[in-house]
Amino acid sequence: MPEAVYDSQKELELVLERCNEAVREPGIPPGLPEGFSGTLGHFPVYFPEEIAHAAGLLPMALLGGGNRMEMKHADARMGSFVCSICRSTTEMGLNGSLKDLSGFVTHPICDAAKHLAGIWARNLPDQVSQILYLPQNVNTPGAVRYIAAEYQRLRGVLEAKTGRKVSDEALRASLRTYNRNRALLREVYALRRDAPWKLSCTESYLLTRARSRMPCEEHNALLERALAALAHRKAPAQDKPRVVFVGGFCEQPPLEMLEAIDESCYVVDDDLLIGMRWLTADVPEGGDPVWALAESYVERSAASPVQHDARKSKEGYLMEMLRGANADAAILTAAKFCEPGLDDQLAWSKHFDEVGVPYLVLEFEEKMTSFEQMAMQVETFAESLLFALA
Amino acid sequence: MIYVAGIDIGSTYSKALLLDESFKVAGRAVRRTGFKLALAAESVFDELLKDAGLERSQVTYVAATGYGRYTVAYRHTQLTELTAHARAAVHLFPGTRTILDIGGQDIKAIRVDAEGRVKAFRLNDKCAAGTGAFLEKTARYLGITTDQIGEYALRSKNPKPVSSVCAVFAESEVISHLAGGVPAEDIMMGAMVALGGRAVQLMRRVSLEPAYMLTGGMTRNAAMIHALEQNLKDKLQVAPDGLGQLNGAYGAALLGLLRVQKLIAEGKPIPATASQINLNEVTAKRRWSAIATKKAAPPCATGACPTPVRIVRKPLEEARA
Amino acid sequence: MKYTAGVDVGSTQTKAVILDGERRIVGRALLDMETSMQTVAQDAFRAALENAGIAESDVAYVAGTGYGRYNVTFGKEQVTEISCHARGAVTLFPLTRTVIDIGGQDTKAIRVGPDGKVLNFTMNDKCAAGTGRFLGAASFALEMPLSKLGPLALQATNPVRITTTCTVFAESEIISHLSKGLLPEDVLMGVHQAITSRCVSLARRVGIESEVTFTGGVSRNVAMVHLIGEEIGMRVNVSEDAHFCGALGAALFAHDRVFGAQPQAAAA
Amino acid sequence: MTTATASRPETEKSAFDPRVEGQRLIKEWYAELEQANELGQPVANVFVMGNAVEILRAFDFKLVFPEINSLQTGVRKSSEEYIRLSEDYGMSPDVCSYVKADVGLILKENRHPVGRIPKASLAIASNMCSTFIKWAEIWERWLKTPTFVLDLPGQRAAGWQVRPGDAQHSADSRWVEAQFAELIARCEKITGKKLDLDKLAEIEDRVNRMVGHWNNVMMLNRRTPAPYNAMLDGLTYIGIMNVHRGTQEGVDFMRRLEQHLEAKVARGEGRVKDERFRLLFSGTPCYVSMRRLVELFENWGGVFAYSDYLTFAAGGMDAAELRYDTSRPLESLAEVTAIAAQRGLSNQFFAHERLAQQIRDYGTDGVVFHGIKSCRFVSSGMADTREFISRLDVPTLYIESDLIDPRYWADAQIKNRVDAFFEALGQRGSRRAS
Ligand SMILES: Nc1ncnc2c1ncn2[C@@H]1O[C@H](COP(=O)(O)OP(=O)(O)O)[C@@H](O)[C@H]1O
Ligand SMILES: Nc1ncnc2c1ncn2[C@@H]1O[C@H](COP(=O)(O)OP(=O)(O)O)[C@@H](O)[C@H]1O
Ligand code: SF4
Ligand code: SF4
Ligand code: SF4
Repeated sequence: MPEAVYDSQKELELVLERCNEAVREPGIPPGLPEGFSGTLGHFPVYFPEEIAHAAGLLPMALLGGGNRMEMKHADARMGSFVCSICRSTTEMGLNGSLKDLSGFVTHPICDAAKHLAGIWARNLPDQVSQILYLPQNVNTPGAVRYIAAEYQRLRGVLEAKTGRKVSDEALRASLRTYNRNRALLREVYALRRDAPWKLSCTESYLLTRARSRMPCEEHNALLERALAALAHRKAPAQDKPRVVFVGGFCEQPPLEMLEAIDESCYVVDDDLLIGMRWLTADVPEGGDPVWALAESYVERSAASPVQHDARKSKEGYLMEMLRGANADAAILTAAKFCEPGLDDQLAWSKHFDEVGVPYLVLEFEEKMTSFEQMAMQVETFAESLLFALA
Repeated sequence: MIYVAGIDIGSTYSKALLLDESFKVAGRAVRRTGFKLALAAESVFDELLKDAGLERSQVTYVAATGYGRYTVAYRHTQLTELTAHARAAVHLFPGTRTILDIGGQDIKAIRVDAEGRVKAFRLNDKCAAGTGAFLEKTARYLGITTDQIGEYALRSKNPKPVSSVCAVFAESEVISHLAGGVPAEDIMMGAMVALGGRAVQLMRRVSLEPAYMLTGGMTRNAAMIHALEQNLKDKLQVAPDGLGQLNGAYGAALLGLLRVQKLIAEGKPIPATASQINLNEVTAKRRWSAIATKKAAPPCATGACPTPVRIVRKPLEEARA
Repeated sequence: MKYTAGVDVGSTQTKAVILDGERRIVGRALLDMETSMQTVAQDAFRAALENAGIAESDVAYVAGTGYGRYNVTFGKEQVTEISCHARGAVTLFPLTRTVIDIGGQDTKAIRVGPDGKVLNFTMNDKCAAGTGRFLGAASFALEMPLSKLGPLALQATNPVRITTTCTVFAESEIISHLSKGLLPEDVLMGVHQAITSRCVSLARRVGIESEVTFTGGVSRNVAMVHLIGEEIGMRVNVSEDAHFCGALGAALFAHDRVFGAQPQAAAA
Repeated sequence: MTTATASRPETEKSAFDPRVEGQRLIKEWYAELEQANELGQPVANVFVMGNAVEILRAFDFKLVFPEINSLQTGVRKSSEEYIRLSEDYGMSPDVCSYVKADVGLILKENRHPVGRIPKASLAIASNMCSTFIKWAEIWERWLKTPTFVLDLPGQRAAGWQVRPGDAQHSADSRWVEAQFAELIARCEKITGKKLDLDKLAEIEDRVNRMVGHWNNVMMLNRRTPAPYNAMLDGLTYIGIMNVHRGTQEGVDFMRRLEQHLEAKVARGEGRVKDERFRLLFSGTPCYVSMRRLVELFENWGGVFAYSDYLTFAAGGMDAAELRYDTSRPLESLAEVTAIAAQRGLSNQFFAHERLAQQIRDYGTDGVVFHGIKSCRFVSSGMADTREFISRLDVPTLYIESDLIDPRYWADAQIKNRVDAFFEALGQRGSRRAS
């Protein structure tokens, strides 16, 4: 039997199509994958998916309703000054598209998100609705112990929900699966840094986001296929500035916005879906798995405007991102009404003024539908970086 | 002789300007954009050629800018109005560091460096409360035309602040001021002071480095310049010869001319126009955002809205009790 | 002296209603807004008197309502339009539980109890998006009278999605759609849908209960009546006096003053 | 109904005016602050919710409450100037206006309408409001103020309220205690003093007494007519509860306040002449237009008998069971802090139940929700809570403005809503009247 010719371009398209299909519908994916007895929704930024995974609950990152969803109920339940992701998540709770979740977990990244859990509990009393108190003070000794206890509690809650014990063995297996995922995602980002013309920010975003709608095992397989195909991708390098994108840590910028940026710039690093890449190195697979997860949270984790950590100043980690990715400039975004995002956006821009890094400030909303003005701004920014005018 | 045109298709006005190889302005044209952008682009070019007394074939290079830059079929290149405004501003007044551009639908504040490169910029958000439309609406209510706004407001002795954040509500504020006997010019000036405040705030966001320059259609409004200068407590440069509104077109032409000189110096040919290389066709590139998935209408969980039933359309008579 | 009157000084139009001793409407007047609210209130009142064929001295009590209610200087009392629209709607349709009032500059949703008392209400704030003014912009852009907008919109087959929510920019968005060759009815339907979704989302804030009565100037627009009904999934009551509903409510309150409170009247 | 006792001497009444006395105390406190830097006293920035004031007082820190500074710019009608300064600097219009007023203050080199605000050598930010942390980060980055983030876990889930002494409470207390240990070490380093446990116990004892009086003061407003306006007068009281928590002046004030109000109740004297409606105010007031707001309600005979603001603005330090065990000052401090964080509106799991209880306790005819544009801590669950309260057939009013940003106060619109609300209440008739 003659072997089918391997068409890398086609293969990549297939993978991306699968990802796009998985993420375009904000509700629960149809049909539970084998081995899972329910779906556990979690709100950004970080959630220890391994625990849900080991408990046989499909972890599903709730990343907002996008710009195609019609808001019918949420506007009545939220003041007019709350960010879009909180509104659209409430909307999905009220319109029934998340009614089959087994549970909904937030963590105290900001007041709006914190209150979301209570709103959820009031309106959907059948679901496990919880706040996982990941600490804002990870610097005091004892933080690991405290987080480990919170994780244990979560483990107990999920066990009670599914009626199934979560063994250490099962947890370790989940750690292994997710460690593989972390490694693959690191490869994706390395490629973005080394050869951004091969993989656009939009594509990389879709690849990453797909994990929010499928078991980690399936996602690993997709990433492997994508990386293999990307190695063969032929794309010429264009004359575009190298930029870093920040501000997409919680509310998701619309795909159209990322595409508009890809048009004019190479995005060589970003904080999009940072929660899905929160742990920056492998979680030790030996020893107590819960402790290992908790310790990784404190010792080997990314940074975002919603986590206070005395070791990671907001300017500091952004400068590191820039250096690490060898970027010329940065696009500093924030979601409208996002207090943490807006505060840090200002801090970043002031720092860049001081050190002389060019930057572009953009404000977005997941529900925005018109991108002309934004595209114009990005174009101008790229022009200002490229035109070394006489 | 080399001629380079800059075409600025704005949301309200289309502007065109022609430069010859010695950087002298050889022609200009301004017209309302209307809603057929491509048509406006054609007409404004024709008017420009007429003004300069030239044929199309004599124009070597065209740089398009503005909101409708991609609709200019005969362009050789396009750039955004921010880049264009910045370049022209520094060309006209080398000391300029902060530019304020007030157009029909948005305000832009731009910080530039000594080479005329954009260093930072801010746009107002898409609310009419801070744009030229705000003034036009107020004026429309007071029964004066856009052209008269400036001289009219200059008569004001005691501007009456308009505090509404919404252009529509501002209108009813205007009504109640009028009802309260406030002279129309004071209201008009009050609206300008309000707009000026928002504009200067935007400039502060790019850090308000002097010297300042105003560009765009608002340069034709002397009262507005006055209001802005009062707020800034400093002078606001305006391009001479009524070129203020044409500043974007000027910048585009300037950048185009520099480009042509470079191409000639390097012995390279002038590239084809957009319509020649068919750039206006949507490129075959895949846009993941455009790929829609089927939209399932989820059932309502609150019970507050029963599954929508399509009601039979009833004429008003029947709908009555 | 058996007549009472209500004058509703709105942001765009002023309405006046005269009631006789049996609480029947005997006179109506509708005037466009002028620069002086006091004169327009006077004029509307006079026009309604004329319409009823009675003299000013026949009117025992005048109540003012609406955005400019304090300009009804000849009135003895001012009541907010929220209470008035609720009162008027319940009088027109006694089973009313939810009132949606869309006027020129504001949109309100009011929930009333079985006894006609106001239980809850919301209204738009600080932004005129989703009000009658949005339709005004459409009428300006299409150069078409307000009364024609609704019927035309109902002929749409392929409604356009209007993305601007700003009332001021609506005009240019409408124009740009038309310039792309889209059909006026499709664009108009998009405009109506945009308003509907904003209004209904406002109404959901108070909770929508059957029956729903639609009042205010925009209720004269058949497409809006249709769309709101469709969006909330129930039939919407509309009276031919819906535009006068606020003035009617005020007149009813005035009537209470003169002839004693009805069961649903204010205790105040 | 209580019969008025006319036996009280007139002097007693004029001797204590809570407003005058409260203002005096606040003024003195600001005056002390003004000198703190010159005198070389240690100064700490703290927030009203979750602040470990007892520890700081034991180290003789002078306390700056940036929230109160911002609030005061509002009360003194100069907030707009400060807010504008910070917006000119680049702050977004969409963030908390307290933060913006404070950034304005930094830009004005600490010149505040009430005097100069000293530079702090330590800042404590709890996670009770997430904005506290972002706010403290500004000082950290800009003024190089060392910051201590105190992480106080709140309620985890609906239907499961952590109670004193249960396993979760002990676990949380241990975590809080670990953080206190680090905080104490930091304070010792800054001040060069060791923590004096006896002094801490004394301070705690005074807090206990204040809380006791405070509870009684709140109880007194359950009487009809209500002796004070929970929002307008309550603001003064809560100010003292915060600024003077654990001082002798604080204890005295609260004691005298209780007596004063008791006397008022005994005389049958209410805050308004003719109390027609008793209301509950949910949220924080708009300080720039506070009097106007109260006037809009009191003109209709509406008095605020209670405000949930009185609970959360003191960090949840209200309920009778929250008392320090002064024989174990440190452990007890951690325990009370942990449980107070759970009560102080730290999340929405029980907000609606609590409100429903308060409606019953205070016999209110309706609830006024004040959504605050800049404060998502107070406002983001409010509309949903309102939905639930409405289902209990309690009339509600929802208005939106801001804490101190006058640009969001739309007088005509708010008046319209308030009038309509009372018209509706009038139609229903007051609970008491019927
Ligand atoms: N003669 C005039 N007098 C006063 N204002 C004018 C005049 N002409 C134009 N304007 C103002 O300029 C605005 C249009 O400016 P312009 O920069 O041409 O806009 P755009 O580039 O967005 O089309 C109008 O909204 C109007 O407010
Ligand atoms: N004949 C009509 N057909 C359709 N719509 C109308 C008609 N007349 C008025 N309207 C709409 O009603 C609005 C005015 O409503 P009204 O209730 O009088 O408002 P207000 O009380 O704020 O003045 C106008 O903005 C317009 O959109
Ligand atoms: S987008 Fe910002 S404000 Fe909204 S939930 Fe996320 S962190 Fe909170
Ligand atoms: S506030 Fe007024 S001007 Fe601004 S978006 Fe709304 S309608 Fe438009
Ligand atoms: S968000 Fe609210 S609670 Fe938090 S600091 Fe601001 S005003 Fe205070």
